[in-house]
Amino acid sequence: MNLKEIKELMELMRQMGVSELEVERSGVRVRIRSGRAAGEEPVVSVLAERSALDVTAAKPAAEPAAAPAEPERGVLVQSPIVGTFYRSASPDGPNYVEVGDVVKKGQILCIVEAMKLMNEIESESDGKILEVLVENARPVEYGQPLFRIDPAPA
Amino acid sequence: MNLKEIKELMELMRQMGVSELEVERSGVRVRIRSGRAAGEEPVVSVLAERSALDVTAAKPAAEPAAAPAEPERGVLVQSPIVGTFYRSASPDGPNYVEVGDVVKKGQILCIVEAMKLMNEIESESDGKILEVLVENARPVEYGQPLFRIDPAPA
Amino acid sequence: MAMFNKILVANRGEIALRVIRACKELGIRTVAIYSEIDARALHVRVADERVCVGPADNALSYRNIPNILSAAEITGADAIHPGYGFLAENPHFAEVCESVGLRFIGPRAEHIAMMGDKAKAREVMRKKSIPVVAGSEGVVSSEQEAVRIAATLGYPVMIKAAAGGGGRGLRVVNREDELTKSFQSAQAEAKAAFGDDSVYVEKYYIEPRHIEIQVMGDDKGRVVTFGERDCSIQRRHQKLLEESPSPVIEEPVRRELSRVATEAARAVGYVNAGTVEFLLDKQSNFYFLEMNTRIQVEHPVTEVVTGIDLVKEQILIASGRPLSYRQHDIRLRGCAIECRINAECPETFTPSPGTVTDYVAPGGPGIRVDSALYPGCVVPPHYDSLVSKIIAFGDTREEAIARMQRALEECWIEGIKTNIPLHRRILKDPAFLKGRYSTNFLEKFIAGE
Amino acid sequence: MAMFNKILVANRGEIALRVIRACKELGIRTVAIYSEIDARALHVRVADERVCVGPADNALSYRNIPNILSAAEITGADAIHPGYGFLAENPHFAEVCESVGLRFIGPRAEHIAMMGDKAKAREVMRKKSIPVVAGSEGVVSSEQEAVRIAATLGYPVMIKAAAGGGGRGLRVVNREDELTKSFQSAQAEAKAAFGDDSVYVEKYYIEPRHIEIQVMGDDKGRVVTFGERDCSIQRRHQKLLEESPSPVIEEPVRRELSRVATEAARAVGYVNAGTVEFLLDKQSNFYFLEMNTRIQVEHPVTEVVTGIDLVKEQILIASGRPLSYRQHDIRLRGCAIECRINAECPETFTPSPGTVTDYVAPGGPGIRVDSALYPGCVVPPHYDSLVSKIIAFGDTREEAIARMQRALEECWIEGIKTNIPLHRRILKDPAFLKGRYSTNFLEKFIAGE
Repeated sequence: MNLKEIKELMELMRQMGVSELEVERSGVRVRIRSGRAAGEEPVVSVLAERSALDVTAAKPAAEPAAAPAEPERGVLVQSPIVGTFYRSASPDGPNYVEVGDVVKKGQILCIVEAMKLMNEIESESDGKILEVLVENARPVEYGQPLFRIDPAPA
Repeated sequence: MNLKEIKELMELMRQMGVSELEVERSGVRVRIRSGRAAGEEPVVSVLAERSALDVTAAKPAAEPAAAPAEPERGVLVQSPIVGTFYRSASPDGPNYVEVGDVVKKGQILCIVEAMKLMNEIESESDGKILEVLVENARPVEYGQPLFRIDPAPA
Repeated sequence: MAMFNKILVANRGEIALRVIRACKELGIRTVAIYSEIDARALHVRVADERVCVGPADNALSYRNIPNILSAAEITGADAIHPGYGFLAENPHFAEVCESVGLRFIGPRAEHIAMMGDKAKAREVMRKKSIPVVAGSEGVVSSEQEAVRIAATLGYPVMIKAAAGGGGRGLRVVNREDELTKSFQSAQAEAKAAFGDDSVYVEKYYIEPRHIEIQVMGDDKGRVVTFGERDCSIQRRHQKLLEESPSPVIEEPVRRELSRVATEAARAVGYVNAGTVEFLLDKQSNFYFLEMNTRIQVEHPVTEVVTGIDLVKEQILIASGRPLSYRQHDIRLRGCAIECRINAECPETFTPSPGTVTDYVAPGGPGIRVDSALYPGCVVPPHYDSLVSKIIAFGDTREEAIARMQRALEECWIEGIKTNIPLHRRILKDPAFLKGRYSTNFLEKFIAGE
Repeated sequence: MAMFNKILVANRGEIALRVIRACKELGIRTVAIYSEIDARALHVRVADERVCVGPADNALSYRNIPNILSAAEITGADAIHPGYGFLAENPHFAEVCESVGLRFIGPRAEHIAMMGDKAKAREVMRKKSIPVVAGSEGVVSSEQEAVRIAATLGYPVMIKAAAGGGGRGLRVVNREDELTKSFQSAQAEAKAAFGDDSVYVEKYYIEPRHIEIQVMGDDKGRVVTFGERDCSIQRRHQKLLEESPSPVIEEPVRRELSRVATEAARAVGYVNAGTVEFLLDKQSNFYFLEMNTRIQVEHPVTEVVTGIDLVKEQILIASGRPLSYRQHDIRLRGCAIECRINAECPETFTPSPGTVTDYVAPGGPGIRVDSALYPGCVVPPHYDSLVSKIIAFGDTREEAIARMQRALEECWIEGIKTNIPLHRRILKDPAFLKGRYSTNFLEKFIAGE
């Protein structure tokens, strides 16, 4: 739950004439109640989202896998291991896949290098590459989304 | 439960004229209440209501003055000082007032003894005694309600 | 006198909580008093009993003597602990408590009165041959008189506006031949600024440190000191950060300060906790400033390095017990620093009252937290802005500083502004890290010099 | 080896936070690892960097060696602190870390392996003439053999089911003429309960105490001990409350324990932190039980009474520095008690995971809190139920106990059940208050005896 989402919720509440909204998701609970006076700012209390601690912490090596952005469509291919993401078999070689490519189940999408071992990540289904979510040669953590794939391409 | 779904829920509520909705699904809980229902009670945040600490503490000498019971009608006569409440001038004497008595502004209602001094508490208006809120010879704190008075008796 | 059964704590905030904790550890029941706005305050919640004594205005509640004494009466308390501030240094209150049979946990009324009169206190000390901050005794009306006094004090001296403040009407004079000119301009500036040209002359101490000695006396005439605190980090005479031991005091000076403070307390037959404050100059000469007749805000740094609970000792002494310690039992171990966390803007120092929506205290090794905060608590605008004290201790000063930095980073207070960012900056300052700072430090630091 | 730039903390909960705090105080950057369910855990939030290493199941996350090493690799960490539990006593992990150029902050793999084999460890100690808990070396197949072994051990002895647990198949034998009957019934009960009638014979120590000595060795061959901890308050071999010093150990015994523990560590060339555990009988004889090759849960009580930060010392030693202290620098001051706060029902001991809706830590003088709790945090059902440690210290044992009672009263955790009520009861028990307790104490206490 980030600021943008809360803002959108407020917008929605205003449009719909909703006076109170409470959302709880994996430890985050947001309650919004619109003021009775017209034009009054709604009260937002973020009870568990501890932005303060996030401020004191440095930027993570990668976005925490537990809170990926909700995909608009398609399914995510997530990293099954921790390591370094490579789009090609060698620095000079061609990328395994590009956006728009149609892939087959079992086709190699990328490599995640861990402990000097090249782990080939295969597609779990037929589909079409909608998005590549990690830049080449960047570290990835467990569960981090790597690709967005449309499993039923038009 | 994502934004889109919440939006849909709100849409539905508006269409159906539903004023309150609570949904819980696999760790996600959403409560929506529309502002149009009449006679609605505001939801009070209990963030600060620390019943736990109250549990560890012993019973107070008197109910905290800050949270007196809301009177149904009439006005409260509160103790202006800390001390001991007496309904009569002497142990054998008659009570200054009884429930149902009609009193005049300036009439003595009781005594609050503090530092061996007898402080006479007078009525601030004409009225009728609806209730005596403290027992004789009990300690009272600042602001503690002593009497409930109907300032405009029928 | 037997040990107390029930103590009324005539204060609020962290110090009320501190006293209640000491009582709990001694098995003594507690009565909290509170103003209407403090009905949900932590000290009210953790006490065994509680009595509302008035509205938010402290003159009508926390300093309302009749209501506080009545609260003690109706709850059957047999002693009152005043904390610091409010009625703590009111000799009349101490006297009235004793006259109605309530033990006042603090020094005798006569000592509170004596030390409350700063001129009187200095006179008492001077008679005991204790070095006192030097200056004219009152207004200096002529240049001739100023020259004579300055010669006695030794240069440099300060010419200060009697009505003054904020540095206006203040002149530092290094040599006699500068005096006439400075005297006249100080008078003129004082006249312009305050409509009063009265000035006085004081010895000017160059970059002095504020050093204080914790003392404790019992009614058997024994006095023990508990090492020093360095409270030189101040803004407008408000201490902000204190440490014990002082990074600049060597063992011989410590012993001498301890001896003098003991003498000062013993001279008047002082009982219970007190603090003897000194100015320390660059040559490690020290001068009596004043004596505070209460437990101080910064007492925890002393507790941490000595391992002794001063508030419990206050209570024990007030009950008639002799001091639990002799001077040779008092041994300092490691270093402790206290940061006062104030609800205020760290840049402008304007108060920041409000509701604390979120609060997580720092923890782990070497961290003590004395705080009345909890998630959802209210910091009212009516009282002192001090909301929390973080005390860090370590084997060395470096370790204590590293722990404090770490604790300030962990500490999370939402809903009000605090001076934590200022503390974090001070703790990174090279001069502070070397222990090289005087009472001038903070004003210059804030000004960015 | 130069000081580390970045340490990966291969753990979660309060111990991960403890290590991160030590790193921050040393100016070393930190990498937290976490499982998916711990994404919002406090250790993840306070670390400089964080890497998800797997799902909630700890075999796939906190014990997933390839992912943890990869996390160290992608973040550029140069050392790994394992905390306690998970991989802390896995010699393979220690070995692999070193083989890929990561310093393992702990003892050498060979010592982890040696001490992990309890029979081997006892054999090593026996060879060094260190008294070891006595017993048969393996299964005893006949009554004749049992009689012979019992005669060597001296009565009373215990006959224990090899497959046993929970007291079933266990017989205490006071005299030789009881042995045959007890041996047969123990075998029968073992057979009925576990389907296996293997039994073995051990010396029975009457109401022993669990005493352990904290040791630390550096790679220059120096060893220092840090006093003892009394961990006799246990339930099913899970320690619940620990204190230092032990209320029953006199100075000569302390010195002797320290000497023996030093010898044990020196015998094997032990490096980094370790704990030598002993059984202490009523005559103050002690017997080597085992050696733990990690930082212990209860290390804070030692830190508090010695004033030394053991985790920072672990890091310094791992970086190649010599011990910062010599034996004569180690002086105990006051008394410390630790209560382990578990997320569990205080009566049935069933775990109580959930969301902590409200949390206020205790504070004030003499209280240290090592906790990963914050308001809104989740206690997952997948891991150990330890959620917080409260450490109380005081000038005397009585003061430490009073402070712990007061702190447990203050501590407020809502949303999950904890064993705080059990601790509060233990701290009021007359036998506990007198320091008269053994490893049998808690089972009897819970049973209401």
